[in-house]
Amino acid sequence: KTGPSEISMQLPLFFNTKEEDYSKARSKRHALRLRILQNSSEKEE
Amino acid sequence: KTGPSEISMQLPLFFNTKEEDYSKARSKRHALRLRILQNSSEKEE
Amino acid sequence: MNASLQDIVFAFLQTYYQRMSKDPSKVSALYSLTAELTHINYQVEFDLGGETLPTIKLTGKENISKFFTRNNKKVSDLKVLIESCDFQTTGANHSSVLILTTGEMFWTGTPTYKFVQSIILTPNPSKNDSFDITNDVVRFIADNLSPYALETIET
Amino acid sequence: MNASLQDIVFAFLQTYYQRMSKDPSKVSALYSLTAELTHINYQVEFDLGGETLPTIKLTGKENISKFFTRNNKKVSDLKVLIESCDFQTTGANHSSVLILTTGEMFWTGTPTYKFVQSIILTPNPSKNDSFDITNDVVRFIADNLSPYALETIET
Repeated sequence: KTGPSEISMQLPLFFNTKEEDYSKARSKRHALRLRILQNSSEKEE
Repeated sequence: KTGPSEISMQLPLFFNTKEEDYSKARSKRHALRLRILQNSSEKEE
Repeated sequence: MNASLQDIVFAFLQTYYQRMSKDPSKVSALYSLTAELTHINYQVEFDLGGETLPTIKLTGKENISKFFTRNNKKVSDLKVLIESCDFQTTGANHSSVLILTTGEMFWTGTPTYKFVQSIILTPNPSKNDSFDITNDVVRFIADNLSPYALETIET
Repeated sequence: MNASLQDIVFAFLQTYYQRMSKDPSKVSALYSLTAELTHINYQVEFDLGGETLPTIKLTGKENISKFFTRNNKKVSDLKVLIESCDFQTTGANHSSVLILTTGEMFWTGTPTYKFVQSIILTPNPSKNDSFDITNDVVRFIADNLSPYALETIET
């Protein structure tokens, strides 16, 4: 937590989006990450 | 690149370390990341 | 500062993002005349497979106004998750505020992009109890997941 | 500013990190009397399995001096890779400098930790052509690699 008074700012904070939209965008990022890690481990074999 | 004149500041910049030390610390982070991703994909199965 | 610093920072973030979503052409009104802005370069096609997005640097309220108006479609579609928010007082007699946020940004149909943002709010000389944005810097952060290949430095 | 802004920023980074490595007790000399610092909380045991490190907030040159002196062993062992460095002018007649860096930090035997740092340099009134650090904020950035679990919000 960063500020002295906790009342107003509860992190994480969503702006202009709902959690479902975020979760969709986040799973797109997750898929890209898995691909990168699989490529890099194939290179090592 | 960020600044107008390129001469002085070539990114990335190492401070107080050699590339070998960085590469060792980075592979420690890589191992931790692989473990997290393997755990999360096991959970999904 | 009567309102606590955190309340000022929180109120600012709400105004800043609400205006982007509701009326991008009004965003530049938040900036000082000679403000400096480093923001997403909306003129460049987004690389949906990449980890970061390019940024562009603008100086002055007029250029900032043109920027937000010209890119109003993308600006109003911006969605943000703020994960951390640090702030300190700064400037003449500590009356300005330095804000450092980290989080993730995305638009309809894109993956999330990790970013960090530093903003300075300076008291508006003509309207007391209100602030202008004098500095606003966005930087995207790559995951850098692939293992670090020691560049073989050709000597 | 005769020297280009980038040269000022680069010279500052060299001084800042060299002093941490060579003589941590001299680091506080770089700060203004009422500077604000948010830095690594060296008093807490490092979680080598974690992705971020806790930070601590200090105000005033004296507290900053105690902080760097008390933790001089860890401070002098700090190693840093700067991946990006943005900067803008700020403050009264744009004579101050806002710096935003991102990169990775580590110490002997630890993994790398991703961080962002925002620093404000303000002209030192008594020594022209030299700057004081008035603000210095470090924030660590988690990878957040595991897929996002939609919290089932109990209504």
